[in-house]
Amino acid sequence: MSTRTRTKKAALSKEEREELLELYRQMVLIRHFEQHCDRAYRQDKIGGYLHLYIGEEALAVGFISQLQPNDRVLGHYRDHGYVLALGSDPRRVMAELYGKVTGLCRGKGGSMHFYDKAHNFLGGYAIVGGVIGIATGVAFSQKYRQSDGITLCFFGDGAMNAGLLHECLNMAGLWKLPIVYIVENNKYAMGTPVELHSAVTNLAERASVYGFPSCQIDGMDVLKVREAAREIIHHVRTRQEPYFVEAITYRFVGHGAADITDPGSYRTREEIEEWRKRDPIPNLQHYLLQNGICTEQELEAIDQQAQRIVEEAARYADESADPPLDELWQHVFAD
Amino acid sequence: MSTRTRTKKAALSKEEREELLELYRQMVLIRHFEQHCDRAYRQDKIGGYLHLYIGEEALAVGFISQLQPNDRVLGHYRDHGYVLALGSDPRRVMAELYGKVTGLCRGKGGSMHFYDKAHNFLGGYAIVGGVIGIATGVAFSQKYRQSDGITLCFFGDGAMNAGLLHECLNMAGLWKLPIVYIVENNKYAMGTPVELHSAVTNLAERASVYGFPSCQIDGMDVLKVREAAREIIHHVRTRQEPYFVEAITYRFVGHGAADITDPGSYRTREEIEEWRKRDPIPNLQHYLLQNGICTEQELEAIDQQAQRIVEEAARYADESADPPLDELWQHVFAD
Amino acid sequence: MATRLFREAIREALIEEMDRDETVFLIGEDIGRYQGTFRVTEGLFQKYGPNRVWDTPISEPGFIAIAIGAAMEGLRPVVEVMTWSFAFLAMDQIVNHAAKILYKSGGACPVPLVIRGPAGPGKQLAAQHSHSFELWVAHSPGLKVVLPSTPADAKGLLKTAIRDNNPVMFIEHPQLYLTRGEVPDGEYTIPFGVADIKRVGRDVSIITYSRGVLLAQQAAERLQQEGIEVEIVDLRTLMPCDWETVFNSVRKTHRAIALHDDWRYCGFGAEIAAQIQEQAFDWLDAPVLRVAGADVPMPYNKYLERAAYPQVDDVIAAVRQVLT
Amino acid sequence: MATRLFREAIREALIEEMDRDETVFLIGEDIGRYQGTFRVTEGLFQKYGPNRVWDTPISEPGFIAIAIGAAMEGLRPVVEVMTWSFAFLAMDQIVNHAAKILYKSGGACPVPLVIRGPAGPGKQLAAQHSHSFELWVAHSPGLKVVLPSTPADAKGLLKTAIRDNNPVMFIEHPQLYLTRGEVPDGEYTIPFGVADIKRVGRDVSIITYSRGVLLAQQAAERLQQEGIEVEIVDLRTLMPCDWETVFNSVRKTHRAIALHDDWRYCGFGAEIAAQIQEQAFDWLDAPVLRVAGADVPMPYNKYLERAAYPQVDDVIAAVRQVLT
Ligand SMILES: Cc1ncc(C[n+]2csc(CCOP(=O)(O)OP(=O)(O)O)c2C)c(N)n1
Ligand SMILES: Cc1ncc(C[n+]2csc(CCOP(=O)(O)OP(=O)(O)O)c2C)c(N)n1
Ligand SMILES: [Mg+2]
Ligand SMILES: [Mg+2]
Repeated sequence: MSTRTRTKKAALSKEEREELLELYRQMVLIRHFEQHCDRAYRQDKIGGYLHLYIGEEALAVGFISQLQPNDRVLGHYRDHGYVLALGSDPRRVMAELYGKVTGLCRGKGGSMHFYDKAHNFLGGYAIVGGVIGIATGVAFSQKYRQSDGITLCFFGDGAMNAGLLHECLNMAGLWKLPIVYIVENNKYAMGTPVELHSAVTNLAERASVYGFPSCQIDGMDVLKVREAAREIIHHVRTRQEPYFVEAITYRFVGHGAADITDPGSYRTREEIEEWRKRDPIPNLQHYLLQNGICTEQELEAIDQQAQRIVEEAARYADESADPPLDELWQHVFAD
Repeated sequence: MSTRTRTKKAALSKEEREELLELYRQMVLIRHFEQHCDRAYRQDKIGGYLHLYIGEEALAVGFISQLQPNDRVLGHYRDHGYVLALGSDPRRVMAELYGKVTGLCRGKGGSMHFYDKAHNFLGGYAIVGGVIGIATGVAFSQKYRQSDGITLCFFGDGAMNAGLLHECLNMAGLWKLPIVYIVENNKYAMGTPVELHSAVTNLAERASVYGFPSCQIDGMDVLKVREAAREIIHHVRTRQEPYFVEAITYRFVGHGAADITDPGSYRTREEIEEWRKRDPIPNLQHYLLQNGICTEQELEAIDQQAQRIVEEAARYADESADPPLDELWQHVFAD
Repeated sequence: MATRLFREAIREALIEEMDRDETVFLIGEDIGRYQGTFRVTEGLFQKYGPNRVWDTPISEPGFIAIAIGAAMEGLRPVVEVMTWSFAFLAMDQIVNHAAKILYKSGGACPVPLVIRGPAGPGKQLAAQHSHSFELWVAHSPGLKVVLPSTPADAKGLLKTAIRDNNPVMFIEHPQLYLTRGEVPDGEYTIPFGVADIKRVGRDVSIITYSRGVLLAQQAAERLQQEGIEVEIVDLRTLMPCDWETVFNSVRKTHRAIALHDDWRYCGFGAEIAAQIQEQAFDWLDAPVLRVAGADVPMPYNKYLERAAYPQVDDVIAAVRQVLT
Repeated sequence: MATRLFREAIREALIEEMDRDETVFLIGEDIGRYQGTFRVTEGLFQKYGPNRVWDTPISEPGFIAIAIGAAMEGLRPVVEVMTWSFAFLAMDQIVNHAAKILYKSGGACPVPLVIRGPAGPGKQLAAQHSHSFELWVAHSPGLKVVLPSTPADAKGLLKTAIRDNNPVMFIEHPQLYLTRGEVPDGEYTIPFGVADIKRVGRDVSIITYSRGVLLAQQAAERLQQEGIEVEIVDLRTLMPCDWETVFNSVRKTHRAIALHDDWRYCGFGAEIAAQIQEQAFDWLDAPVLRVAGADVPMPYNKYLERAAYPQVDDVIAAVRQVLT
């Protein structure tokens, strides 16, 4: 594993140590949160489509760890990891999934449509590619206002083939918008492998013809993601130009919780097992221990705390009320 | 001028000579045809939007000279040159512009919407980018049927920013469709110069990330266009893969016949004059004479014949009838 | 007669037409190797191979445009949209290209194209995935519009759609895929523009299609116990539409209800009401009522969702109202 | 009061709102350096510079999506579409994003966006450039829909649109740009959802908007000579729509005609007819008639084009019919 090679014992400052533990805390929280969602879906507490982030945690956590208050994040429908990494209240996130009025969107959005403005999350979008346009507009507003903020836009490899991507990369390059496009290349768009949906499978290369930099990174190693994110976000903020990142990652679970054909129909159990060896969580765990940054007990404590937070979130969601029926007619128009 | 350098007197066969004169014949015919359209527009004999091909003749003529019976051509709304080069009856073309029932489309399509199946023209499309999708489908059918045909798809630099282009280049590359995408880069999309609409102004480069070859050619020199077309079309036909061509060209007239702001509003008279020095017609004329391929008299005769054809076409269009009113309700649905 | 699931009947139609005509092919997202999200195309990739069943990238405008071009060359593409909500991306291809090419070519270029897939609410898919789609395409001359309510109709109408020389929008309801019904044995087709009286009654005409037919039947059974006889007119195709059968039904019952899941405002129920009052004004004893979706984006919460589109009680209430 | 061309009135509204609010900006194709295809934005690039007036590539889905994102951040984009026929390319952005974001965010994210531009026939632009567009957007909860008929209305309604916190579809008729009318001096706005009785009459109500109002006025003048008094209800906004004024007019005249350029089948006239017969059934002496566009793609030939959408004689004929 890549991180195994990093063995020089760095004398870490308190802050640095805390940052590392926070990365771990967030990834573990997301993992437990998603595992609970999977169970809740089978108990019909969660409906609709449910897309889990299991295996891809390092991406949201690594990138979002480098943001500042004026920055914004938008993503596609596989969006639980983004809001949790941004610090949304897990109880309100779970309540949204349960369709409760206490949810992030009062139970009207559901898994594919999170919003949490207070935490700079401007939406998960259920239409493949849709987020790319909106996020480019958010970055446009940052430029328009000459704010120091930048925008992170997360989407999947399947969205590489949406015409909207091409239109927006061109305008972002033309107008030098402060945005980082992050394609989570988890090798599949639903049941279709990248080789069958993309004429050129190097997605960073596909995005290299719009007049701004693009690169490929290892999305399974949160430390590498964080390092790359630090440089890239700094570049975008200071140079005021877009950046395209292809993050190589993998989802350990089916496309959606409803998909019972996976593994088998389009990928093998063996392939999944191979990738599980690169699971970002044990990966970081090993690094922290090997470098004496923390103890087994501390990690154990973090894990248990995450479980408690998720249980508490589930209880909160269970006990929350459904939106009153007259909510049906509210929020069609703003005053 | 590029062609001036070609001075070696090639001993031409009858066929070769005839081919060269035919290129000249077609370009001159298109030029006279378009000049008449411009006048007819001011006389209200032609309505709607009228986009002339003056200055770009070498492109349609050079490429189409290399086609075979199973090949197909589609283009955007600036489509007069394509059908004339394909051998459509100029009388029916003019009649369509006059909105007459004897027109290519019974007067229902007009300048932006030519069709002439008998001559392998599957349509001009008024929506920028629209032709790219339809043409890719036509090439798809050629592959589906394992015909030996290929498709030429002509569009403008403005269409480079249509998402549809990106989607179709990807599928064409993925499925190895026999199509040549030809962007007529005449430096402007209506009043917008390429530098203001394309983050990367080398359009061939923009199209280079879809797994098939792309190149730039001089679109003002019909001999160079013909040479390039011969190689490219042979490549596409034999290798069964797409090809992207950026042809550098220029329109000597306004975007549309209705545009009275040009020159002045977005380009200078001087710029137009500079480009007129590269006018493909005198350019070929000079080559033919300098190489003793034909005489002034022959060229003069060709010119007069072209004028006669256009006058005859205009007369035919004038004398043709408008479609009967009940045509309004015909062709909404096919039987 | 054998019974079939709605989605099996669709699959049968695809198989029969692909067998009889080499030019018929399927194209869409995850319809081949993955067998289709709603399993409609299960087994067809294995049966017909990659030249007849095309898995596409997520490029709706692109692959629908490709289907149009292929159709102009005489192929008969059957496009699957995973849901019609994604067809908004291809609206320019559908409305401004497929629907216009025959006309603007002066009749020279027919476009024998079928686009099929699910549209409608009921699975908590929320605002961006739950659209009904019939109105968008019915309001576009040059397109035919089909919304079957039973497996037998689905099969017979789809076979007609594939043989039709025009762009046909074939809209399936996700709540119908697992409904079962009798399907005639052997070869048959059902013509467009012929409504089907799914139930004969004297008191009120419910003019509807797709899921609305099942809803109307449930309502009719409950109302029958009170001696109210509901007539159910299943339009089956909205373009062409069999207005004569509608008018005749209303001339008999003197009362009409238009029923659909789609939004009420400017929905197809408005056209039904407008036509009935135009053509059967003097036979009407009461205004034509509309039972339709609430004019709101679809909410995720399941109770709000249920409240957002017609349920049996809504139909029953409307019948009582139109009778008083 | 000064008189203004329709397009000048629109320009005045843009200038006044850009002056009073830094967050208002214009974005579209060739609207800046090139001054706009219909010259509506003439001089504005010179006046406000490149950060307030954005020339875009030909990427309707892209720049409309960008406007939506900018609006979510509190800017007030005014998008120009060269014609609404090109908005089909951005249907997903308009219907499935702009219209849905407020609702699916539970009220958290308003989208204060205006999309404006010409829509309609009359310039021989043929099938792909001549669409009316109101129905597509009126059938989409979350969008407001405005179609002014006079310079004064255009200015007052556009100012309201720019200050509105929702996506507003502002649809201009190309045949109106060079019409002239009086425009009040100084600051004013016109509220949405308030119809304007453009002419008072007792015999028949013509319910219309946009170019239809001019057509109705010409018809009304000719009919007056025969003593027929036409009332003209200019809806001005279709969502929200001032139905009370419509019903009151019909309760007075007992006869109604719905008039628009858009296709008849499933056009807004169907909603007008449906609502009137629902709410004013007992006041109606005759069915509500529809005078609307022929259900065909727009032909290029000028005589066919004229025959494809309503002319004064069609309106007069309908009035006579509804009166007999
Ligand atoms: C325009 C559109 N087409 C199809 C779909 C259905 N769909 C939802 S997710 C998905 C696959 C997307 O894969 P990818 O972009 O790689 O993201 P991942 O799920 O792998 O994270 C598809 C086809 C959609 N939501 N939107
Ligand atoms: C989707 C769309 N948007 C806008 C237009 C209006 N329009 C017609 S031609 C044109 C410029 C196209 O320029 P280019 O593609 O370079 O072709 P050229 O006219 O230079 O040959 C524009 C913006 C259109 N027809 N379609
Ligand atoms: Mg993926
Ligand atoms: Mg150009």
